Amino acid sequence: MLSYTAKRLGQTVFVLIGISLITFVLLQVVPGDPVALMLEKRADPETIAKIRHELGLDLPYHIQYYNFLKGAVRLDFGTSYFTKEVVSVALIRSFKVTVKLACMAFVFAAAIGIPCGIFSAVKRGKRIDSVVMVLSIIGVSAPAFWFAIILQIIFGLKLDILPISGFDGVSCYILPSVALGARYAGSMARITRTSMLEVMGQDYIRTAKAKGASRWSVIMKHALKNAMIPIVTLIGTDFGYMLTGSMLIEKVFSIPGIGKLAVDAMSNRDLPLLEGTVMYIAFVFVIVNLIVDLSYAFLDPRIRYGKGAA
Amino acid sequence: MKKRVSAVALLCAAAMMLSACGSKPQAPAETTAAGAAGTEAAGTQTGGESTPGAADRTGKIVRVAAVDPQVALDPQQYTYSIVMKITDNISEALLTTKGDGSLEPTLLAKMPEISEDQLTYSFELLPDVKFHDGTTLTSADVKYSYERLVKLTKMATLLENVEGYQELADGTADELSGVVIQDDTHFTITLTKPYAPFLSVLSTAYTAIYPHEACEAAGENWGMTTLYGTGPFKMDSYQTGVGVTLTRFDDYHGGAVKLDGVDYKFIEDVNTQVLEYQKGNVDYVDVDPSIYPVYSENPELKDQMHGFQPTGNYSLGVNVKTYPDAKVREAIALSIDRKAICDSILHGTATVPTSYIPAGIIGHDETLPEFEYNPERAKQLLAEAGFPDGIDLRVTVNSKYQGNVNIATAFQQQAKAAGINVQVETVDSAAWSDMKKSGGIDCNISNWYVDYSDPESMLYPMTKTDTNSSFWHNAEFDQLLEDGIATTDSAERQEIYKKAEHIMTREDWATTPIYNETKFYLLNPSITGFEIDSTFRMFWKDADIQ
Amino acid sequence: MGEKLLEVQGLKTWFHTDAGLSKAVNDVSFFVEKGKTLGIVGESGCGKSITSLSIMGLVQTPPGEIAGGKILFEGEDLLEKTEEEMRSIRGKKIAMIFQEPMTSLNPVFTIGQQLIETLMLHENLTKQQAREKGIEMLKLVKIPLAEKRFDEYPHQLSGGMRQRVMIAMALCCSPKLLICDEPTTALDVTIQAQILELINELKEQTGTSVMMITHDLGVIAEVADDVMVMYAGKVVEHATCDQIFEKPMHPYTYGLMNCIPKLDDDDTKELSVIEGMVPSFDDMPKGCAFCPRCPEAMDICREKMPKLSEAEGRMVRCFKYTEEWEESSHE
Amino acid sequence: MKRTRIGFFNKQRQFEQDMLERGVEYEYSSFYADSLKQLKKNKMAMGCAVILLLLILIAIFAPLLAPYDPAYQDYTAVLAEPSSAHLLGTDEYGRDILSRIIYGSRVSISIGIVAQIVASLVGITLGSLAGYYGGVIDNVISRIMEIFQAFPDLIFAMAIMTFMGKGVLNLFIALGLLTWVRTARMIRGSVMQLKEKEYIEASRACGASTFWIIAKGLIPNCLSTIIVMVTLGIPNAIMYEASLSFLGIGIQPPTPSWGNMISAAQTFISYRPLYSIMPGVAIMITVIAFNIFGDGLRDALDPKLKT
Repeated sequence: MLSYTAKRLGQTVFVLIGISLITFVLLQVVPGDPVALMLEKRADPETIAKIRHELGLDLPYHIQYYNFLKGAVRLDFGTSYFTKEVVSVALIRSFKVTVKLACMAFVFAAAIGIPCGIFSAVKRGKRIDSVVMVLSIIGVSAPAFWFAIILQIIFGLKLDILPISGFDGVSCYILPSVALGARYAGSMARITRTSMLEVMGQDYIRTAKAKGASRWSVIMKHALKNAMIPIVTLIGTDFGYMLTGSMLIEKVFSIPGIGKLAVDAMSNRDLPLLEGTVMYIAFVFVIVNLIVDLSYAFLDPRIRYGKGAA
Repeated sequence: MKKRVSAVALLCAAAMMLSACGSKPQAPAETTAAGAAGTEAAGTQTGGESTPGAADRTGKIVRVAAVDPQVALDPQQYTYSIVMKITDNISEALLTTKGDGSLEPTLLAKMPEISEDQLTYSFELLPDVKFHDGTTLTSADVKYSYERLVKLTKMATLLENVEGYQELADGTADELSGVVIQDDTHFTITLTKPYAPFLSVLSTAYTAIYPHEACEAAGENWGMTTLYGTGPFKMDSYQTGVGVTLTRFDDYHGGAVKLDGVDYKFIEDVNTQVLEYQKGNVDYVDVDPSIYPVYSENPELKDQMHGFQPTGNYSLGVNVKTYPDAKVREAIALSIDRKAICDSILHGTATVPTSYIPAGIIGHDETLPEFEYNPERAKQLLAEAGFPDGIDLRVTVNSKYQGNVNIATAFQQQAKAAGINVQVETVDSAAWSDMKKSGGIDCNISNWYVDYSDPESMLYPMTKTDTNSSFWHNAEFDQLLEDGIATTDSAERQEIYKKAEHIMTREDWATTPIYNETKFYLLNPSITGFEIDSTFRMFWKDADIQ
Repeated sequence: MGEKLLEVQGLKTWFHTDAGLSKAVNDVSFFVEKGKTLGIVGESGCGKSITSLSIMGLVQTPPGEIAGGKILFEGEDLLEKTEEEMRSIRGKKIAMIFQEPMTSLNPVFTIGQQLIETLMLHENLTKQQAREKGIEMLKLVKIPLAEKRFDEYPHQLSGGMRQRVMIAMALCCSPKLLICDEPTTALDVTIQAQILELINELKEQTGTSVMMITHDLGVIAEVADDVMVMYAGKVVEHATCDQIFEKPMHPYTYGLMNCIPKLDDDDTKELSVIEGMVPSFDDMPKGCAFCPRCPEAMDICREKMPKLSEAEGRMVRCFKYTEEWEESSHE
Repeated sequence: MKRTRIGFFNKQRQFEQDMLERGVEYEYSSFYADSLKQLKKNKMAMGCAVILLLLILIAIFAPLLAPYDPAYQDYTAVLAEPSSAHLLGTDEYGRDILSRIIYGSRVSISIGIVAQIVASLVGITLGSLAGYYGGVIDNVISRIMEIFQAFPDLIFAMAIMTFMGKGVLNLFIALGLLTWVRTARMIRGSVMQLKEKEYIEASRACGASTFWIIAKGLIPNCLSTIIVMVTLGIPNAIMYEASLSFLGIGIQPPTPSWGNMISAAQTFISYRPLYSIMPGVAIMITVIAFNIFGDGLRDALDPKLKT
C-alpha cells in the first residue's frame, strides 16, 4: 500500500507539471494582455513595455516558465500582477472560505442524499421511492446557478429569513451550500439507492436476517457497510469538486472562494495567480482521489488483506 | 401506478417552484414592500422588527454596494471607477470640479495664480491640513505625489506638459523639475507649453496628494493595508472579497463630517447587490438603465432611485484600417437606430446626441441635428462605395459592460435594414484591451467619461493613442487639439473644438456617438446631503443619516 | 411417532411477478419430529427453498405473499407472529444454513463479529463471554486455529471452512430446528462428506431437529430420517428414508433415483435422465405437473391433478396408486 | 426486476458465446433487439424518450412552431408582460420569449449531441489506443487523462473559448474537450478486457492490422458502452453550456440559448418571473429526460456501468 501511495504521488507530480505547463501555454496563446488591462485608460507602447519589463513578461517564454517552476517547487508562486498579494496567501485566504462552503454543502448533500437513498432503497417500488427518486433527479438536473438565484429570491428576499450574500457567519452559507449541494444530494441519493439495492439482494443479507438481526441492523450495519464502497467513491470525488470551489455559486452569492479567485485570475490573465489556483485545484482533486482509493482498503477487508490471503 | 406517482411528484415540484417565485402578478409589489420595510427599518427605526441586515448598522454608517476592485486602492496605479469611488473619500486632490464644470480649491488657500505666458502656476496650500497619519500637508507632499504619478507610469501622461516630465519618465532625472517648492505651503508648477485643462487635471483623483513619508514607507502596501490622505474619512480596513470600511477623520480640514463612516461592501453579482438593497442591507447601489422599469414601475422604490448624467457618451468606433472608405463608415453610423435604443432598450433614460462632445463641456454644439438613423441613405452610401450588396461587420464588445453588449445586439437588427450584416463578438476585458491595441477590432461599442471637465479629456483618446482601436488619424484634427489646449479663451476654444468635432463625427465618421446616458442609483431615503453629479464622483463628505 | 416440532399445513407461497402469478409453493403440508431429520428433495425451482424461507419468515413481500396455510412451531403459528417475535425465533429457535457459503457471510465483518452478533442478539452474554462461546463454537465445528480464525475475514477462509462457520453460527444458540438449504452443493465432494458428518454429529449431540433441503439423494441417504419429494411447488411423495430407497413410488422419485449411478449397475446400462425440464409457472400443465415428463403418464394425468394420498404406508401424489388409475387403464 | 436482470446476463453470456463460436462474423441484431425489449419495459425511460423526441422535433421545426423570429426586436413591446400576443412575454429587446425558448432548444440539444460526438471521437481514439497498446502509450494517455480531469473545467472552457473565439462551433469543441475523459476511461477499460478474448487473438493471429482490430473488432463491442456514455453525457454538456453562458462565455447574441437567457433574465426575476424561470425549466426538463432515458438505456444495454 505504501508503494502504491508513493507511485500515485509520483504520478501526481507529473500531472501537476503537465497542468502548470498547459496553464502557462494557454495564457500565452489566449488573447489578452494583463498589462494592457492594467493600463485601461492611457496605454501607450512605452508605458506597456516598461510594465512588461517590471513583471518579467519580456523574458523568453522558456525562462519565464523555468522561473515559475523554480518558485513552484518551494510553493512560491510569486505575487499577483494586480493585487500584488502573494499567491499562496491569496490561496489560503480563499481556501478558508471555500472549505467552509464545501463542508456545509457536503454535509447538506450527504445528510440529505444518503438517508434518502437508503430510505428509497428500503421502500423500493413504493410511492415514496418514486417521489424521492424524482426529487433527486430534479436536484441533479436543475442548473445550480439558476437554483441559487431562485433560492435567493425566495428565502433571501420574499421570506427574508436568510442572508443572500456574504460569507461571515454560518447563516450566510446556508443558501449557497443548499444551492451547491442540491445536485450532489441528488446524485448521492441515486448512487446510495442503487448500491443499497444491489447489496440488499446479496446472500449475506439473508444470512443476517436469518440470524434474527433487526431490520435496522440489517440495513444500517450489514447492508450499508458493504454499500459504502461505491458511495464513498462518489462522495469523495464530489467533495473534491466542492473543495475546488464553485465559480457559479460563488459568483451568485458573492463569496470570495477559490472559484472566484480562479475566474478572476483567468479574466485578468494574472499568470502567477492562475498557475497557483489551477495547481491548487488539481492538487486537491488528485489527493482527494487518492484518499478515496486508499479508503477502499479501509472499507473493504478483501482489499486490505488481499495480499495476505493470496 | 409508479409512473403516475412520479408524474404527480414532478408536477408538484414544478408547481412548488413556480408558486414560490410566483404570485407573479403581485410580485413587484411584494418585493417593494419587503424592500421598503427593510430600508425603513435600517434607516429610521432601531430595534423592533428590524431586518437582519438593519441590525448590522451601528452609528451613522452608510453601506455602499460595490464590486471588489481586487487591486490596491491607488488611482495612480488603477483607474477603475470603483477605486475612485472609495479613494475620493480618503484622499483629495488640490482642487475639486463641481457639477457645473467650475473648479474650487480644496487643499489650496485660493485658486492658483497663472502667469501671463500661461506657463507658471503658483499655489498656496491651506495651513495645517492634517493627513490621517497626523502629519501636516506640505508642498513636498504635493511634489512627491506628482512624481509618484509619473514614476508609476500608468496615468503619467496627465502631467506630460509639466517641465521635467520627460526626464523623470525616462529615468534620466529623479525629480519633476517643473514643481518648485518655495516653502511648506507655497510652490509653483511650470509647464513646457500652455495647457488649458491643467487645473482641471489637478482636480482628478489621480493627482491626489499623499503624505510622502508614509507612502514611501508603505511601498507596495499603499492602498492595500495603508492609505492616508487629507480626506473626510480614513481607511480602517480593506479586505479582498469583503469590503472597505472608512471611519470619520476628526481632524478633517473641511469642517465636521456628519457620518461616522462609510462601509463599502463587496458584492460581486450586480443582481445580488440590488437584492441586498431591497433587503435593507445596503444604502446605495448602482442600477443599470436596462433594468430601469423594474424600479420606475415600483411605487416604493421609484422615489429612491436617482439619476445623473455623467459627462461622456457611448460611441461606435470603426477601424479605419478595415474600412478605409469614409462613406462606408458613414453608412455604418447611419444604420444604428439611436432613438430606438434610447427609448426602448434604455427605456427613455438616454438621449440621442447631437455631438460627440457632451453637453456641459467646451465644444459641445447643441445647434446640430441629432445623429440620424437612415438605412436608405446608408444603403446608397454603401453602393457608392462599391458595396451594393451590403457588408459584413464584426462588432466587438467587452462582455464586462452589459450596456455595450445590449447596444451591439440591438444594432445587429437595426443594421440589417441598411444591408449591413452585423456579427456580435463579446470578449473579456483582457482580450478586449489586447485586441484594441493590436487592431483586432473592426468595429466596437465603448463608453468614455471625462476625467476632468475639458474637451481634451474627451478627445485625447482619438489622437494621442491608438487604444481607441479605430486607428484614425487626421492631421487637421490633431492640430486643432494642439491649438485647443494651448488656447485659454473659452470662446476661442469652443470654435476650435466644434471644428474638431465636425471633422471627427461629420466628415471622417471614424467614431460616432450613440447616446448620452443617465446613470441611476438607489439611495436609502434616510440619507441626505448626497448626490452624484455629472462629474461621476462619489463624495460622502456632506451626507448625513436622518 | 415422536413429538412434532414443526408442522406445516397447506402452505401457499405465491409470487406476483411481471409475467403473472407464480405459485412457488402450492399447498404443501409436512412435519418435522423432534430430534429427527427431514430431507426435502427436488430439482431447482421446485419450491423447496421457498418453503424454508417461508418458515423463516424471510419471503420478500412484495413480490412474495403467503397466501394460505399454517406453520406451527412448537404448537404456535409462526405466520401469526409479529416481525418482532419472529426475530427472536430466527437464529434462536430456528436457524438456517444456506447454499452458498462463499457469499453468505458478510465480507466486511470478521468471522468473530458475525458470530458474536448472533450470540448477543439472543443470549444475554457480555462481549467477552460471547467471544469465548464463539471460539468454542468454532472449535465444535472443527475449525483449526479457532482463535486466529475468529478475527479473520470470510475471504481469508476456504469454502468448506466458511460453511463450518455458517454451521457454527446457526448452532451457537442451540436452535430447536436447523434448516439446511443445500449446505453442501457448492463444496467439493470430500468436503461435502465432512460437512454432512459434522451436521449429523452435532444433531446427535444437541438433539436438534434438521430440515435438510437438497437435490442430491445421496445427501438424503446420509442424513435423513424422513424424505419429502417436491415437484413444481407440490409435495409428490413423503416417506421414510428407508421406504424411499427401497421402493420409490412416484415416477418422479423413481426418476431421481435412477439418476444416481450405482456401483452394482451393469456397465452397459445407460445412466438414465429425466427428459425435459420443470415447467415454468406460466405454462403449468392442466393436470399433473409432472406428466409431460412422466414415462407412465396416461390421459387422466393430463386431465387433472392427483391428490396426495396414502399408499403403502406413505404419502404419494400419483394416480398410479389410486383406483382411478385402474379405471383409466381399463378404458 | 431481479429476475429480468438475471435473464439479461444470461443473454449476454449467450451472446458472447455466440461471438466466440463465430469468430468476428457475429450478429448484433438479437442482442440489440433484446435490449430494446428491455428498454420498452421501462416506462419512465420510454416516457422520457417521448419527451426527447418531442424536444428534438421542436428543435427541428422551430421555425414553424415559434410565433416570432427569435431575434426580432419589437421596440414597442419591450419587457411586455405575458399576453395572448406573447405567451411568455418579451425580453429587454422586445423579443418573444417563447420563440426564444423554442429556438433555444436547437442550441442546447445540438450542443449536447455534437459535443458528445466530439468527446466520443477523442475519447474512443485515445481510450482504445491506451487500452489496446498498454505500456508506455497507456501510461502517457492515462496521465493526459488525469491532467484533463484535474484541470478546473470552467477555467479550461474559458481559456479555450477565449483562445478560439466564442461561437457555437467552438463551444462544441470546448465542451467535447471537457468531457472526453469519461468516455476514454470507459473505452480503455472495455478494450483492455476485450483484447484478451479469443476472437481478437484469432484475428491477430490471422495477421489483421492493428487498426482493423481496433476499428472492427474492439469498437463495435464497446458500442453499447459508447451509446450509454453519449446519452448520459448529453445532459452534462447542456449543463456546461448553461454554466458557460451564465459566465458570459457561451453562445453569442443574438442566438438564443437557455443558458444565456437565464443569465440575461436574472435581473428581471422579480419583475418578469416567467422570463427567468422558463428557460431554467426548459433546461431541467431536457436534462431530466436525457438522464432518465440514459439510465434506462444503461440498464438495458450495459448494466455494469454504474455510477
